Amino acid sequence: MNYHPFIIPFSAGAIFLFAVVIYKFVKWFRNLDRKQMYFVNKNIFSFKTIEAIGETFREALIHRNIYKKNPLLGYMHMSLAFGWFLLIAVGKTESSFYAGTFFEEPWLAIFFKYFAKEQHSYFMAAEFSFIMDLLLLIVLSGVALALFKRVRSNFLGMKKATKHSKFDRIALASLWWIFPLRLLAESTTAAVAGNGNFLTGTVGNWLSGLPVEAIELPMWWAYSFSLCAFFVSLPFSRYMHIPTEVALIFLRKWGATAGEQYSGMTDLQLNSCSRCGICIDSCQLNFAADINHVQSVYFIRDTRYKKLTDEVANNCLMCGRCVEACPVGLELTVIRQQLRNKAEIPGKHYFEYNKAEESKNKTDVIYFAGCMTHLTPSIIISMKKIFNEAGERFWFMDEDKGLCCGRPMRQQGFVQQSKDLISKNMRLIASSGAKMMVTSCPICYKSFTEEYVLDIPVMHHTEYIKMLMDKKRINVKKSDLNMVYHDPCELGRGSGIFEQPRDVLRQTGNLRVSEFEKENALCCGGSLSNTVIELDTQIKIRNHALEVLTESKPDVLATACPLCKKSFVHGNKAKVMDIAEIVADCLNLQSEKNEKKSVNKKESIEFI
Amino acid sequence: MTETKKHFWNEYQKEIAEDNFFYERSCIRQSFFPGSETIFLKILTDDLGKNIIDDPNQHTCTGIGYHSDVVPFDTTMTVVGRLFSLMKDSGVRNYVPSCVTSFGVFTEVVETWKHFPEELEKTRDNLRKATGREFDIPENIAHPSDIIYKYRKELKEKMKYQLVNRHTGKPLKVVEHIGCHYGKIFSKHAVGGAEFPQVLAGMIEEWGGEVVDYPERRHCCGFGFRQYLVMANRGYSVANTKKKFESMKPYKPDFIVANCPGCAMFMDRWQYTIAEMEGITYDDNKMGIPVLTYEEMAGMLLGYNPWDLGLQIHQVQVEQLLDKIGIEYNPDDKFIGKSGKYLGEPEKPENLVVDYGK
Amino acid sequence: MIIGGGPAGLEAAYNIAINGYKVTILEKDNEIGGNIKKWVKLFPDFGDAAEIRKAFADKVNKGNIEIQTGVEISELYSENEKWFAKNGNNVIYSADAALLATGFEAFDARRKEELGYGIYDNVITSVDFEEMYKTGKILTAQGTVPKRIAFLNCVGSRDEKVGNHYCSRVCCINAVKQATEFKELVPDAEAYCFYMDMRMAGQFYEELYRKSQEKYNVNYIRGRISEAAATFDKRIQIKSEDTLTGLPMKMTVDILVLMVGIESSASTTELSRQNGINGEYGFAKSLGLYISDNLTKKAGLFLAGSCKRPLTLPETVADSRAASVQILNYLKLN
Amino acid sequence: MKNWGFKISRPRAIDFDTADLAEYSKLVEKVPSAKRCLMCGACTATCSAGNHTDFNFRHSHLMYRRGQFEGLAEELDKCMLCGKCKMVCPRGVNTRAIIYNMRIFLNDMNYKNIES
Repeated sequence: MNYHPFIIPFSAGAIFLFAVVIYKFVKWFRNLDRKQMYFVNKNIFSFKTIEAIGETFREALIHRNIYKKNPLLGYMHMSLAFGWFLLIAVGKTESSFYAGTFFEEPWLAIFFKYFAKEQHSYFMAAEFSFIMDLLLLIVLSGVALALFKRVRSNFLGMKKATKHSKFDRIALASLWWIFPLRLLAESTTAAVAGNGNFLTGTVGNWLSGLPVEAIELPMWWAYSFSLCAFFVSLPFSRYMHIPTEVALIFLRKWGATAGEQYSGMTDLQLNSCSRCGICIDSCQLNFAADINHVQSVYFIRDTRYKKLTDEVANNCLMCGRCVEACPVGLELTVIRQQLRNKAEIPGKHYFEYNKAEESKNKTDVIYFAGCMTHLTPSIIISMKKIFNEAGERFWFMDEDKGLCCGRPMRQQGFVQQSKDLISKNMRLIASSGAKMMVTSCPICYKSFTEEYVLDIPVMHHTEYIKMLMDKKRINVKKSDLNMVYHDPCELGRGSGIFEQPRDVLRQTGNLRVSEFEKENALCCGGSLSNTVIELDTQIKIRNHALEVLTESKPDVLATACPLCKKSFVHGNKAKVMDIAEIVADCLNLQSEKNEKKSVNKKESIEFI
Repeated sequence: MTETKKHFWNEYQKEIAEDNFFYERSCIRQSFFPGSETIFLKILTDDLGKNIIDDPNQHTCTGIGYHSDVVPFDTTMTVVGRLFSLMKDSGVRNYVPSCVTSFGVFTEVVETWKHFPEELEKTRDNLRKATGREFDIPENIAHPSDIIYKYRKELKEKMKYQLVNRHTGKPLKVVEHIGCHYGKIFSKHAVGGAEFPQVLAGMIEEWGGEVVDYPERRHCCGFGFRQYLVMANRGYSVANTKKKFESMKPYKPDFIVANCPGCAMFMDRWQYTIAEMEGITYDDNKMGIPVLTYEEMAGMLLGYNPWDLGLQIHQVQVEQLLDKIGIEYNPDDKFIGKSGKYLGEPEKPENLVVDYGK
Repeated sequence: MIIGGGPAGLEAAYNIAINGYKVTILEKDNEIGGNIKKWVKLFPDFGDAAEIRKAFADKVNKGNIEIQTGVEISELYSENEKWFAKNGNNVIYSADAALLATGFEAFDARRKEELGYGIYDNVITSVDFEEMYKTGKILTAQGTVPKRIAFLNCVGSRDEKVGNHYCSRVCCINAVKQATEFKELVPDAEAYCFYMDMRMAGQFYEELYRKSQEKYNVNYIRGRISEAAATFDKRIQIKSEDTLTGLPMKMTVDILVLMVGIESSASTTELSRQNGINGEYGFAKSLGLYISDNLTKKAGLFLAGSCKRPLTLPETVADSRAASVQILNYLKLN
Repeated sequence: MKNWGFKISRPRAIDFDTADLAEYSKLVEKVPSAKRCLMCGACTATCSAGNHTDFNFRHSHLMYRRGQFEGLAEELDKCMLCGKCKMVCPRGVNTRAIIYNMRIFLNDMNYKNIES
């Protein structure tokens, strides 16, 4: 039997690792909620599983997403992950050929060079030797890059590197040692045995001046110990993401998503974060306001280690930029929402308003301006003008300042209270008999579309205006204004409405492009979700966004959210208009034409 | 006392007649503090040799009814007119109402007549029609406490005791409380004004005691007619008394002296109420702080028998105070009435410690 | 001839003298400087009062300015277009023109008896506060470091009871300044400011007010303290309404500072009365508010500074310069 | 105990000597801009909830500052956190964060009360 005591640390570490990982997986899977379990059961034996395997290869081994964002960073991850995977896979194949059976000692592949010191002739021995050296070199190049990244993070295009926990550092140090030690161990063995390929052989030659017989075994011990250290620290460090991410890919393929409550899916996501820190770079709090201890990576880490503070949980704009940036595709804002849940605060006295809960107005379209829109009355006036022009029979539901849509409560974690508001509003909506609902506030829009159960379509006014224009119910004349459009977070990234507002603007003026567009759009800083930052910080974020958006010196900075409008107006750097206002200004008024016609008629009468 | 303090109350001096008084008794004092008025008359006649008339035909001034909003002002003026007519009959011209509220009513009515002479004529008419009587406005209206204050030095010479703790030799700490209707209606009619009333403080300091100047010194005792008369408001009445006691507590006063029937009575009886309701007393031995009227204080120091002064009728027992000053008394006589018969002993409260001396 | 050696008098003296006229300053105190003498730092920029006083003194240290200190003028009158001022010892000073720059006096807080000034040792005025601040320490009468201090605005101003309907204009900002100074000295203590309105109408006033809240944690309570009384441990119990909660309130403080208002000085009242230019509240009355604010109905008698009405230091100095021009014109034309 | 037919009224006055003013310091640590509040009431005037109820943010905030917590949690229950108040504040006070944190702290206090 190929045995030497130095395999014990490795084997013990590996057994420990498997035990812990299995224990955790079982726990998390058992904690999946009903909806998630439903999807697992439904899709586990479907084609989706095959897809998941493919995605595992693409994402977990090749890291295609990181590649797309940053090729050098992608290569670093790929060389480490895929390189190591191949080292194991090819090594296992080689050792199986060597042993002549697939069921050789499990550690043989790991320490193959030591046990297969003499020249052997098994199938493709020379080729294997070359491939293994090549793979080792690739992995080592990844390690070198990683080391370099630690020292100078911006070399790899990263502005901020993540701060690490204790386990992270142990795991990281052992990970860095594994491959150099493997190289040294294999090279000393190569020097002793006088073999080795282009890498191990060459390094072996360099080492041959040393007492290689004496240092060979210590090297293999060190290699085994570094593996052991890595395996033992892995489940408690960020490297837990290696096994967890695979599980997450499968779950996600099957259709499971994080729900309203903390569940096993949340745990899986928390553990799938590799703490790469890409989210820090994408976060405006970091690059516009120099706050860099609250980003999603820290939020996820603190939640995972159960030391989440209020500040980290609440200091987030919920703009969703990090969600777009995350290479693992974690549902960061949803998880933050789960952790903000304040079910312990009772809501029995909430909103005992004496307002009628039934509408007396029967109508076709409900217009819900939203609380904030009442502070930007020109949006309301414009919408009324547009409704009238389109001849729409509408009911201004919150004309007398209605109930809030419920989303601001929800974002702060008062879910029960939010539901209370929602049910009151739903009753009111249902009683009006409307066939459609239009809102001017993206926050309300997101709430109506996601949290309400309504049997009528809901439109943000940008969509609605686009529809009216498409159906020629309103006519606009194109102005010569140069405009830049700012995507509100909840409307753009939040609800995927990017094109409708742009279409409308193209018909009413000249739409210019700014640096941060669509998925990549910036937050205006006025977000309600953040209860930690104060006005001075908001102003920094706003001013930065304003700087970017007005770079081309547009005549009008167009947006579609009262909150964004207010933020930018206060910045006093450009004329800020809501799309509704722009459209209202550009209307070819039917009523005016009618007036002219009637005037003509009068004249003709007089003529007669 | 700082110079400024002296400076202030000196601005408020009032004229107090020297002799020939018409005494008007209080409606409620004779039952609350049965010895007080008698002792006042005694002090004036026996100790000071003054002429004071105690007319048996006198009656209420309507103060309680007036301040409880059940007697209209016209009625009050007419009733006051009748009292003045009694004085006219007796031939003296200096009016001395025993009760602070009466004092307030008289000063208010006289002040009204001064500004609205037609009201005076109307009142004269009304009284004439109702009783056929005529009246004169008194030359001087003074509260009995003013008179005692005026003669405090003369009285001191006759006093057997001083307001000094005989065990420690230190002055007794005395809380003085002026009835609101004494100085707060017209501060110019109060000795020392409303902020630093001197009438009781002058007696205390002259007689060897030390006045306690505590933050809530000027706060109402809580009597406030409308408040205590209606049960629903009574909690508010006690709350005021409680506030005063909480404020004076750190000074550890030896006793309280008041010149108003309601104040003396409420500060004495509400101590019992607070003790029974909340278990709180404001002294160290759960016996409460004794409350005296100024006549009782003067009579006590002049050497009158405490039981003749009616001190046994108080809720908070006064023996602790008598012992401090060194006043002799016979505990066995405490509940022996004027007729010599044993009157029986009051029921003991649960929380407030009373010691009937047996 | 300038009556009053405060900022108004000194500034005018300099401006008139530099134009070649001989100036006599008659100051009742033994030192010139007027009310600035009592102050350590000035609002709103914490300027050094001593330095500013020195700057004024340097300005009038000129050949043709004669400074008479310790001279209290009891009579001011004109005869044959000449002005005469007589002091208590019947010494007479004469000149072609006279400038009344007799300034203000701080309200005597003892007149608000219920606030306990002069009765309780720990009730002090804003002037006393400055006096104490000169020592570099703010201590209670017992010599302890205060844990809680209260400032009360509008003592002697906007008060019908003392006959002053007007706003003294400087007390609000002075309270902000003193509260800030106090918190700098005793950062752990609580500071409360009681106000009827916060009148922050000067440049940088609002900013200082804001800073006192934000940086120094000074609390502002809208309500007027109506009663102060000493407690057993010689602290001061105050009562007010917390008008913004609609509830009465009481608290015990270690020191109560009364922000005393500006009143016409005795000289202002007396000298303007003699010349028939007595205005409201004992202040001197100018001919007109807009274009003849430094003139009086008597030819050759001029007014400068806070003898007319409560003014801040910069306003006084500006007004004094305006008066100088009027006087120079008068001297030239006559 | 006897039935007196009445109870001693509690004083309506805020007593700064006994009031719990420390809670507000905790709040101010979370929301430093709270110190800047001038009590102008713009927040209350624009309040969506105030349109339907007697909710008065300015008053609630001040009561919290004064350590008067009784009934305050129920009062805050009327707020919908819509954030309009924050938009109109002339002193840049993060009013919404004040409400949010008051709610949390009041709830914590409640728990403490239940435990003790």
